[in-house]
Amino acid sequence: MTDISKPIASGRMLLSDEMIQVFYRLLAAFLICAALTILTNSFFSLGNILNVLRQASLLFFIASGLTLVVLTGGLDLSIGANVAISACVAGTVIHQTGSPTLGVLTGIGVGGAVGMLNGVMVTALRIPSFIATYGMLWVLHGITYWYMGGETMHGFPAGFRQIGSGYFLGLPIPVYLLLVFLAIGTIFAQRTTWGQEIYAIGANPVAARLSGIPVARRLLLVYTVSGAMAGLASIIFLARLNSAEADIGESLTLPAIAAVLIGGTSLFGGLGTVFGTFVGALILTLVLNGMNLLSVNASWQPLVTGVIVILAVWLDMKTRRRAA
Amino acid sequence: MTQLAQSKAAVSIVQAAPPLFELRGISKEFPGVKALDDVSFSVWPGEVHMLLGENGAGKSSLMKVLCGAYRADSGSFHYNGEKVEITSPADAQKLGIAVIFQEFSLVPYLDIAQNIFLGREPAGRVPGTIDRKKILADARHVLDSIGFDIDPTIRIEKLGVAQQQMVEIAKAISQNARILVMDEPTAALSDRETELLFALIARLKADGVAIIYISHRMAEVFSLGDRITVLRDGRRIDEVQPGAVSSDDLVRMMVGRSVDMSYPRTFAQTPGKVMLEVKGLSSSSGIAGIDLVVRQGEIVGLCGLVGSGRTEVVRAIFGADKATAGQILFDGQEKSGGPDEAARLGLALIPESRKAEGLALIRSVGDNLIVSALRKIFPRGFFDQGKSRQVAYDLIRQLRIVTPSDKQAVGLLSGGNQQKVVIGKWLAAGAKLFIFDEPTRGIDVGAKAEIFALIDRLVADGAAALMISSEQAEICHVCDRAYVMCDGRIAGELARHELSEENIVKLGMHHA
Amino acid sequence: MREQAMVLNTNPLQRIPGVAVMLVLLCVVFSLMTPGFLTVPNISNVLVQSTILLMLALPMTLIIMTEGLDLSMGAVLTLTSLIVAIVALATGSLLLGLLAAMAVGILFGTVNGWLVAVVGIPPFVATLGTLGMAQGLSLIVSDGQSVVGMPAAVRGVYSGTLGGVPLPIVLALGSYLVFHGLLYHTRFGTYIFALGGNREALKFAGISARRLLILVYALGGAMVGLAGLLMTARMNSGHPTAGLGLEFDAIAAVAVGGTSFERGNGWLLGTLLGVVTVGVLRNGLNLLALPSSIQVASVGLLVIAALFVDGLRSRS
Amino acid sequence: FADGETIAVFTKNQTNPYFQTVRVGSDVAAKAMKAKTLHYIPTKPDSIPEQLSQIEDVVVKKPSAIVFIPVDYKAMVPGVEKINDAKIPVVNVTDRSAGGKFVAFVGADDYSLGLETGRYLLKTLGGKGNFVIIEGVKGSLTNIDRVRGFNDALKENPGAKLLASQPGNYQRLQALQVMENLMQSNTQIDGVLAANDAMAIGAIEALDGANRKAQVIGVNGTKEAIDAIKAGKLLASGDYNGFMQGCLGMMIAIRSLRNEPVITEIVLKPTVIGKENYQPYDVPLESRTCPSWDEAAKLGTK
Ligand SMILES: Nc1ncnc2c1ncn2[C@@H]1O[C@H](COP(=O)(O)OP(=O)(O)OP(=O)(O)O)[C@@H](O)[C@H]1O
Ligand SMILES: Nc1ncnc2c1ncn2[C@@H]1O[C@H](COP(=O)(O)OP(=O)(O)OP(=O)(O)O)[C@@H](O)[C@H]1O
Ligand SMILES: [Mg+2]
Ligand SMILES: [Mg+2]
Repeated sequence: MTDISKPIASGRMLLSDEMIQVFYRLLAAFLICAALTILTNSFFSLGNILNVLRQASLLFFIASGLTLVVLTGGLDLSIGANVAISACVAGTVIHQTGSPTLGVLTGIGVGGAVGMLNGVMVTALRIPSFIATYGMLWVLHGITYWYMGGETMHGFPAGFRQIGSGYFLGLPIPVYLLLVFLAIGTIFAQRTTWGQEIYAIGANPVAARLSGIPVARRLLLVYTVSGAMAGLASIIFLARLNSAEADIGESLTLPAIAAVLIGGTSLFGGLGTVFGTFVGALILTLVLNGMNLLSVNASWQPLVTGVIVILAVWLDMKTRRRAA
Repeated sequence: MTQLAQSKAAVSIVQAAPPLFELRGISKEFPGVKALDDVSFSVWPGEVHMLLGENGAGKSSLMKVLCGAYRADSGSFHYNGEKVEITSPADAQKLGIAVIFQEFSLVPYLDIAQNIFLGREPAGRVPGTIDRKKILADARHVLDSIGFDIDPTIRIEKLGVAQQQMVEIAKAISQNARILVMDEPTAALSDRETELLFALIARLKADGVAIIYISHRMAEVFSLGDRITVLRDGRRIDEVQPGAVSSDDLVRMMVGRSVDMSYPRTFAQTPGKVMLEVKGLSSSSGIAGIDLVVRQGEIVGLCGLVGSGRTEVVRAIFGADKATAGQILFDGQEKSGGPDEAARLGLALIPESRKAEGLALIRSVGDNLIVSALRKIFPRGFFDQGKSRQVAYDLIRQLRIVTPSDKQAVGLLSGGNQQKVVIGKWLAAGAKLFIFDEPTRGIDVGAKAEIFALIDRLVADGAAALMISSEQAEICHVCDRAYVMCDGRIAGELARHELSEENIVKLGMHHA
Repeated sequence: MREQAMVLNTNPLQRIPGVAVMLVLLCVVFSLMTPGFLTVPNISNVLVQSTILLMLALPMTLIIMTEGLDLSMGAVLTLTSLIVAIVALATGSLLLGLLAAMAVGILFGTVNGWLVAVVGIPPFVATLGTLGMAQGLSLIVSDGQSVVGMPAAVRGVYSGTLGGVPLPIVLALGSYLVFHGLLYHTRFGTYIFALGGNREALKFAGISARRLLILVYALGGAMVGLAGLLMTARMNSGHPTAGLGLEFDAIAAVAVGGTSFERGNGWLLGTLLGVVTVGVLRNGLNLLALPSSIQVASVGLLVIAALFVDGLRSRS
Repeated sequence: FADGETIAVFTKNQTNPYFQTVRVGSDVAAKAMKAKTLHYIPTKPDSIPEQLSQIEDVVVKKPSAIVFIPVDYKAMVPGVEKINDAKIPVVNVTDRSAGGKFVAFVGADDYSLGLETGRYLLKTLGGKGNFVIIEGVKGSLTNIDRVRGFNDALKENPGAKLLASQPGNYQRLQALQVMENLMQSNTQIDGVLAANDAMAIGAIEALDGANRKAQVIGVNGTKEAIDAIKAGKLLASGDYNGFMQGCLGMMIAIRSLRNEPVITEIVLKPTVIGKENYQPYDVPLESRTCPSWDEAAKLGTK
């Protein structure tokens, strides 16, 4: 047993677990990059790297909000459906008013409102988040299908589309957005009292409540933020694809969850980082990019992704020292 | 020194036969902590061997090694003089070792009978099935044998803490163990159940069962123990006879210095202004018409039997349970919100169950210490790691929390140190009214004295405290006044001069 | 004096589970609104349609009770269904097809269990990974094509009857009874409660939680193999996307049935009711021919409503 | 004759605009003939078990006739047989079912659609250049034939080089990302053959994003494709003509109920919609009209 007058032990303790985790993940991403550089002659080019970053950014926007939800020990299965409905409503607003600003606000607003509804179900109605958001997923799909009536919406103003496909100083605009939100997310989670409270809630909601944290309000905030991020992602999708359709985000929910998990956030809450999620999104994108560059048969893609998810989390377990 | 000579003689008689079970040179290291350091320990049939030590001294760890839950890094086991291996709980069971754990090992959604015989279910006719009739009959038999009258088909989730502890005991007894380990078995029991347990221990002793008993209660140590082993910092300090030492001696061995256990208090001559006033409070959990007052500078006790609703009262005051009627005035202001409002106003609740309600076990000691104080320390909402660690260091030092680092996950601390962390977080938050629900449950004597000294300091500095304790002696020692509860109502109030165990019991009894 | 446990709900109405309320409500509404609903062929219809889901939901209940989850079930069902089709096509033997499918199902289940219990990967992640693997393998073994030309016996499994009762119902009912016996009357079942409720307790009782967990997931795999046979029989062919997403339906049915996602509190009969409720809802809406978008939303609303009712109950 | 029949229309999903055109076509035809339509669409897009359940439920409800697009042409055969057993007349539309008895089949020839649209692209580019194919959902009937048509069109031109053939699963986003990735490994891409319009538009967005130019073709003739052709972004789209398929399927179903003569097979000839002939397609779906029966009869192949 150690002397209590010196609470700090070895220097290793100073490097936080989270940082070590993220380091391992960056290493994994780097290894994939190295492998692809050797295996293909087109991977290692500025164009392709920007390309990967831009694709990763789409996944990251959805996954970053989700990270907060997962940190509280919850899950949001409705994000994909939320992206779809936000995109469709925002698309209509842009078409009707011609104002991209209004459209952006609408998209984020709709997304945030959906997220808040999720939050209400989880906090006020006390429905487990997995079920509440699964229910929400279908309700949103239903509304979107009805609203779109099987049609798609396309052709948005060129200025608006810059958000998704434009460049600034040689870098795609989504990449700037990615950096901004990465910074905001990291600061929010690590450098604000709200962030600390969110970790505390995830680790033990009962104790958090009895410690004076307004748990319901923080959860509401987290679900709303997650929804708003889905709304933001829907705007980027809209601008990138130049069209809105009812199934726009459908295929994104599981990859987003996978990105969060590969990024080292624990499904039981209380452990993880937003930066880890970014690296998770990057790894997933790299794998898909690599398979395209290598012209891997499409049948193998889900299999490879599955293996990667398991390997990444296994690596996480191996390198995590902290235990309950 | 005749006393000592006598006891030495007694020891040599016992040691004529080989011990029933012996541990030699056990060491066990966890990352950053040497929990056990070359500890040897033995028990003879028919004796109660007390295991004493501060929180975190390694008592539970030693018992977990003994029952195969942990594997020792080095050392050996000897049964009836022969060397044996214990690498899993199953090995220990085969040797006839049963354990009553400090943390319950019961399954909430199985009934009492299924829990008692978990892993040892009587086989039914079809392979794999369970003979339901037999398991119920056997369970009734075991429960009867310990004098616990309850229907064995009730699910554990429906039981209170004391009842769960009794089931835990029944489970250990049912194994017909030769060696029975009890890790703080009375911490959750009321007097009635404690008496039942002691009678049971006497019977087992007569049957030649060897009992290893861990407790922080000095009275038990002397009344039950045949021999005492003291651990400190993972090392075996000494083995002594209860007749040969005083409790001060034991405390000195445990803590390494002397501790004043009379809990001296600077009783406030004139209590200050009213800090908390509760009028006619009822809540959905079954309490009704609670009236109580806590003044500045006071420590007010809340006592009663287990299940009398004390926890429910403080939960309702803190806002953890919704009040259905009545009024709570704090500092003259009406309080109606949840725990967050309570914390903001300056109330603090140190809950009954630290693991479930007090701590985020996977988070670090530092994170847990700071969690209630976030708003106070960082009013602008921006969190600063350096500042937060500084606050945490100060608390760790002030409360003498044994931890390798402020980054250690709090779940890895010993029980007593975890309790200190729960108290510490409210110190950091600068609370004005501290509500303690069994603050010393599972806490060693040294820490207990420290905690009482701390509470005394807090109230002397203008705070106030409301304290629940099942140890009536504690209430009598420490409190200015006490309310006694019975069946969800306040049965009466006792002033300082009326405070005695007798009076508390009298008021707390059920009246027809 | 005999000690009592706390008796929480004195109002008997509050003790009726949400799922039962939902089911009765739906049945009443649909019988009033469509004449076709309360007829023998239609009821049989609903039940037959629910069988595959029930066969997934039963083991899913046990898995959820161990604080686990199996997201790979839908994808593995797709794979086992393809295996039934491919083997039956190649050998002409239904039995061989079933055996091969169960073997593959058990293999996947065991891998899931191994990843969860031995490697220690959270179930959500482990089975998300195997989901991808099973989906990939389905595409690879079938080359993305449907497998057709089943021997006649295959079809009979879905359309045949035993003593007038459709064979799928017989199979599903049999499965339910087996699971019920397993969960409530055997050691294995007792230990499942302990796996979720207090794993330490098992350890101290000298029982290997690892073996048990692997067994639970493997049992799930076996059921998925059996369900694969029904699936193939139903389509009279194998198809590389047929079962995708069914795991979520199964999880929803389990949740609607009142099994809690923490601490091993499971209710098998609730799962049965949950599956039937989902089936009745879909069937009734089809009979009413409501717009499809309403149908899409309805299952979501059902799940939310059932859990809300359960939440109301547990709060009082 | 007795009108007011109820016709159940089965389509694959609510998300792909193509099926909306079929639904509108069938609605327009039914309205003209004073019949009622009921639409059955799986809640999970293209779900086989769900469509099977819907068939089972509908058989209980007994509509007068059914217009049927199987979500999978092989897996749905038992469902069709159930309809047959219930003696409900059924017309097969779009994807030709591998089994079961139908009053008629109405569809388009995916192979020649792929071939003709591909040829159109190659002719525009002078029969040479570097090409990529973006495939739809692997194993789906439409995809197999369209891609075969694309490949044959490429093989007819020795100067054409196929760089890659990757799946976009009929999804815009996937096609966009596949295209982005393919542009990295291929510095010169002259033509893109996408198995549907959504993927074609996705590929165009990718090209625009990278400031690169290539001629892109799609299949389906959806509204957004027409707009893109008008804007000069998309070279051409093979007309799958869902509206017409919906019209014809519904007309045949109702006529067979009324014991009027029907045609048992209509396979619409491929039309490639390009800059020169898009105008007739540039009108809202609802205001289009179905052909008269005489016109329809001329389209018949059997
Ligand atoms: N699994 C573990 N991992 C790391 N450290 C541990 C673990 N279990 C116990 N320890 C540490 O070992 C030491 C001894 O703990 P133990 O639980 O044996 O104390 P104890 O004497 O039972 O204390 P208490 O009276 O508070 O119950 C403590 O410092 C504790 O933090
Ligand atoms: N043995 C019991 N028999 C019947 N009801 C009980 C029992 N134990 C608890 N309860 C119920 O729970 C309520 C109080 O539980 P609890 O044990 O937390 O009370 P407490 O007075 O705080 O006791 P303690 O703090 O010693 O645990 C009682 O009002 C009663 O309804
Ligand atoms: Mg201990
Ligand atoms: Mg209590």
